[in-house]
Amino acid sequence: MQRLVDGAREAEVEASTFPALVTELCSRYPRLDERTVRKQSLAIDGMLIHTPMLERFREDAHLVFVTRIAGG
Amino acid sequence: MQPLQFAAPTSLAEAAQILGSSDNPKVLAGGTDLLVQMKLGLREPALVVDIKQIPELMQLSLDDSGLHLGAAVPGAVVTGNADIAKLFPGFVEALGLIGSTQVQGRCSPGGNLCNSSPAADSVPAMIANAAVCRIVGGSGERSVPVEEFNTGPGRNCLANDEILVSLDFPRPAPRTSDAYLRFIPRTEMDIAVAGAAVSLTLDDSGTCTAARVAIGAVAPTALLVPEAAAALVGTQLDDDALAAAAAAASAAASPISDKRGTAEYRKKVVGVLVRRAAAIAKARAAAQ
Amino acid sequence: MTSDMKVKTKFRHVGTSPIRPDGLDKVTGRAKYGADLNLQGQVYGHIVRSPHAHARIKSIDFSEALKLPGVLATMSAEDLPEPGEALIPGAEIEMKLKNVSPVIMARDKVLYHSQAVAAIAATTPRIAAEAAKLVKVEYEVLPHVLDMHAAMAEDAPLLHEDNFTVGVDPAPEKPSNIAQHIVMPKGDVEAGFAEADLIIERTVHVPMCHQAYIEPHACVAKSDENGKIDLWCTTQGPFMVRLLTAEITGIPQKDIKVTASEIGGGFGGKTTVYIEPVAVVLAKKAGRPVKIVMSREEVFRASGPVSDAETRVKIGAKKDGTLTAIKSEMLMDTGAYSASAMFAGVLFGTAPYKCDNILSVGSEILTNKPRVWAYRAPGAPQALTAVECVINELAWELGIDPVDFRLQNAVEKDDIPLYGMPFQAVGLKECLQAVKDHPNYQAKLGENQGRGVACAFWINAGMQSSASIHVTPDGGLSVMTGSPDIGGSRASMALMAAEVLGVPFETVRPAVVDTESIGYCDGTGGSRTTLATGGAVIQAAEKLVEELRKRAAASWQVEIEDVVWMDGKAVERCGVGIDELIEGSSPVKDGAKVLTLAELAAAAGHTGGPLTAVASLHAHNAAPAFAVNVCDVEVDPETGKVDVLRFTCAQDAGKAIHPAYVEGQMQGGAVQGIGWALNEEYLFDDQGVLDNAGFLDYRIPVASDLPMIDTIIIEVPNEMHPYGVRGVGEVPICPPMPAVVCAVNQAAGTRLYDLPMSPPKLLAAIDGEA
Amino acid sequence: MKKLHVSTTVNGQPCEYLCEPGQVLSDILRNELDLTGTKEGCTTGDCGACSVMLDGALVCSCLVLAAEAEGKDIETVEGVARDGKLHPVQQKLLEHAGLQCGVCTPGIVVAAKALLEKNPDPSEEETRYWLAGNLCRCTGYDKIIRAVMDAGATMRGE
Repeated sequence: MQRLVDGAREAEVEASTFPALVTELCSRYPRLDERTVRKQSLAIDGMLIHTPMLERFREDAHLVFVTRIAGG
Repeated sequence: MQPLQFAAPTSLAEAAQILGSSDNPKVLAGGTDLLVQMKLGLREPALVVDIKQIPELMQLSLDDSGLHLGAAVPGAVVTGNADIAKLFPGFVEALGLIGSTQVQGRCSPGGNLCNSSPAADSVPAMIANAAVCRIVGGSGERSVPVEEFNTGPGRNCLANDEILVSLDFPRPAPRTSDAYLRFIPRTEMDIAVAGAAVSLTLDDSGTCTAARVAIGAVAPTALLVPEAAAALVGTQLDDDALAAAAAAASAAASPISDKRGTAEYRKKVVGVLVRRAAAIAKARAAAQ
Repeated sequence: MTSDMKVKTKFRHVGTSPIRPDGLDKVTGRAKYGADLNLQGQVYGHIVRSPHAHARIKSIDFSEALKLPGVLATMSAEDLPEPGEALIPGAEIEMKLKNVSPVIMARDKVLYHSQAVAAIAATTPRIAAEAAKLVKVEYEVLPHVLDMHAAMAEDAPLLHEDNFTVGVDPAPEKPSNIAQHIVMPKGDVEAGFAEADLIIERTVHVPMCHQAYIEPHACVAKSDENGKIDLWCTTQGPFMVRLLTAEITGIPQKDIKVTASEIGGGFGGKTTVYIEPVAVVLAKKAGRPVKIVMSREEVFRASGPVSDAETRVKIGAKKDGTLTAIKSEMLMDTGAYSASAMFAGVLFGTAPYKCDNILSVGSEILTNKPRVWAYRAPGAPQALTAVECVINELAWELGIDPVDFRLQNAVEKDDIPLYGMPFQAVGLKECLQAVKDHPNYQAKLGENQGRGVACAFWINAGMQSSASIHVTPDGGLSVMTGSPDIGGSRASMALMAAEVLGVPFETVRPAVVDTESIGYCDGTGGSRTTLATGGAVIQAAEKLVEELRKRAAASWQVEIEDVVWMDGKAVERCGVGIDELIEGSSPVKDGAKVLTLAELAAAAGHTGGPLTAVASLHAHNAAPAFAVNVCDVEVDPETGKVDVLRFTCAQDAGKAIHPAYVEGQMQGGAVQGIGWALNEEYLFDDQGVLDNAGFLDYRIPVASDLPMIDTIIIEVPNEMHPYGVRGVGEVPICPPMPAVVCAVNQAAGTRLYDLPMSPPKLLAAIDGEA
Repeated sequence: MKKLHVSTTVNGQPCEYLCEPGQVLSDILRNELDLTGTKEGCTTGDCGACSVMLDGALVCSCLVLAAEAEGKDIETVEGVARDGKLHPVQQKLLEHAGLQCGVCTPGIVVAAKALLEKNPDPSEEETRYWLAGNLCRCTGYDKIIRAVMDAGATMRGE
């Protein structure tokens, strides 16, 4: 995913829901597509959300995309 | 596919006759090699002959002439016999190294020999102790020294209708003892990467007057190495003598590289084992 | 979303180690594992496997096989839907059906020796095996490639003509055997190395290995006249089996019921399917239940082994021991289809350390070997082994104690690892301190002996779980989940239910039920069961308590707020505060009404009907686990034989629900890691045929190889979990490999990083031949 | 294929079965006699999960032809607990959490019982070597060894 955002590691984004976050990121980084974003897990203030589709974010929330990892 | 037949004769004569009647028979003693080979499709006999109902095959006697060990006596019976362990500690240890406790309940010295694996643990120890095979077949009885029994990996001198009946160990001279060591990557459950058996006789001054050295898993069959024995006889079994025996054993080895070890590794390690086994045999003989 | 949860610290049941409820059946032989079910009218499936490592399938002719009396059905990839480019919906991670379906039955090409190409159902196992030999498969043999470096060469045989490396810019125009590539940078590694006083760089090779669970894969499938499928199998995830079987066979999930048998080990290896879809198709075609049991040889040759990896690690440090930069470049073998855990290796290999400058790069390589699959903390052991070996060398060179060196650089709360998510409270430093204080760390080493230390990290999973609780009329509790019990989880579930409900442990009967009897549960894997399924049990139990209070309130005609649940009873508050009552600071008022669980249960029919509670959740509260191992070995310098003398494991469990089984996870993982370090490896011949497909020569540790494995459970609670639980199952396999390697290298005076450290290799290194 | 008729004693009861000449005892125990406590982990004698007692000898039942058992006395894990009471080995395995997945457990129960009957006070090393043929992949053996030695102590009345 980092490759498709030209190496950016951090961004300030205004979005209160996950769909809005995806839309905002995809418009900011044209090479980024929705599927790539949705493939990631999302950590919201330390909680790792495997499927973040319905998540809402508070203001100043710290979000981290984490590659989905399989366990054993 | 030819359907498999099973027979459990109760006499040597019956066994020889049944074996002779099939063109693809296999003798079943403890089954710890044969049944594995059948499972993996490596052997597909037409007839399996269980020889454990034949009294001679299950007999064990220890007398002045030595040890007479029925070929199908389970390992656990031999290793549980303190008198045998006293006379042939190395052989008993070698037999005890074959497989797990469960395998010990079934495997036999005769089976270990007749499977004709170059890595069989008890075979170098039989050779070091100058054991002789008693063989009975349709055409009578014969004796073969253990070192001449196997002719290559998976091959031996038995004819289709012949059975190994017993292994006869001459009674060791006073101040004689033996030792067997093998190398495996784990502590149990592996096939020997290299093995070495040494039998030594000492005189009162501690000089070695007779020796037999045999090595396993480093040639197509277990080998008697007279050069290694020669390096020991006449010495006090000091470090130099042991090193010379080790070098002779390494030189006699002609191992292959396979999943269990490289040829170079086996050559090196078999020497180490001969040296260490000789030291143990020396200590045991000296303690008598 | 910030967690303001109060983590419970005082427990009555949690933290004790009672006898597991399923124990009696397991010590008496009554427990039914995968191969233990036989159905009336059952027939037997046998799979025909490829004799080639790479070949085009030109034709499959069943005519001779069908002539054999007793043969009832045949199958090949023709019987399965064409996978196309479809993704498997709802899979744990993104998976393409075309990378999964051919592992069940090869289509067009075989890509590894023993890949399934056809199957037979017959009335006896022997007839099925005979018939399988009569299936004529015509192959066009293709050149194969087994080694990762050879697979990356320009002229290497291509496994997939349509594989264009994912993750490189611009996208490649030519197909290759590199499935994926990833670059994860943080800071500036070159600047970091420039600051370093000492830089050490090593290449560490970890071999392909196998999970080596003792129970082979086994299943029985039944198809009825309406096409409903009943599938019994040994698996870590019955719902996963339902999903994959549906996707692979085209049968809808609603028509498939999966019942998980008792499971004889998995370690990640049973988080996918191999034989289940085959049994289903054969059962449909034969009109009879079909049983398939893989042989041990098939398990080794044709299930999913574990990636070999080659990792080049370069680490810089200042004289005072501060790490300045870490660079890790990993090649991970995925076998014939992309499925490796390369991402986890790249992301987590550096996780134990504070370091501002990290560059971690990975490539996933396709080779003509079996498609790899998960094994405890997939991807992490390979990466961590490489990093830890270099960390140890740095400590030695700098003259700093290896534990102190790690304490100096260990991550703690608020540090941000390469994967970006800041740590909450973690127990790495506590683990390091604990091993340092352990008597084993003070034990004197003799000649030819060495000591190795290693840290490890694993992220742990949450995911989806369901639980339901029913109350018997006399107050017994049955707790049902869909998580197979692979190592004592029934005991943990019962402990947590007993804790919430305040009843004796023995009152609770935990059960693992089929996919139609409980809501969706992700598999037992990812160290998630105690956390997530346990979380569902806690929630269901809390709901049940609410219901019980409601019933009591109704009986007494008071408000629910006036009823407190304590010690397994509803108690009338009579104005006393709930907390004061529960904590015991205020006594129950004289004359307060009391109803026991049994009394409430007996009256349930009059107060609203049966007492049940259900909870389903998607757990987002997983927290990572750290572990530290110390290993002492002795090396025989003349044979290269290694003896493990002492082994110490410390691990942060968050909260150990059932400490004995937490120790068991630590000890089992330690021994698996010891095996991987010393003797376990896949040995292929030059034709790609596995040369050691059995327990004789695939050498897992036996009892006599080992000392006792000493354990120290550290409990730094997971702040997001009501009981503080972290996952415990996976991280134990991460530190033992590097701990053993470093101990051996110290003992032998070698720098051998080509695992396993089997005696021939180690002796060659000792003798300076490596 | 013509089957062979075999008469044996299984867990103290007379028992007859029909087997093919090539069938192994573990197969008959599991699939004909429904004694599935005897497990098959390898069928080549390497894992010990199929351990049974055959005329008092500890063996892998996957390496015994069913036909060989004629006239013999077989004891399986199902016969270890007697009169509704667990054997000390079983009890101690439970108490020490000496099983995780449990699939190797029946073999360990049979093998450990045989050990303690032969050697009532085995050392840790003797216990480890006796059980070397019983592979366990879950526990790292620690708790199994402790349980077996503790069972020995119980049987000695300690």
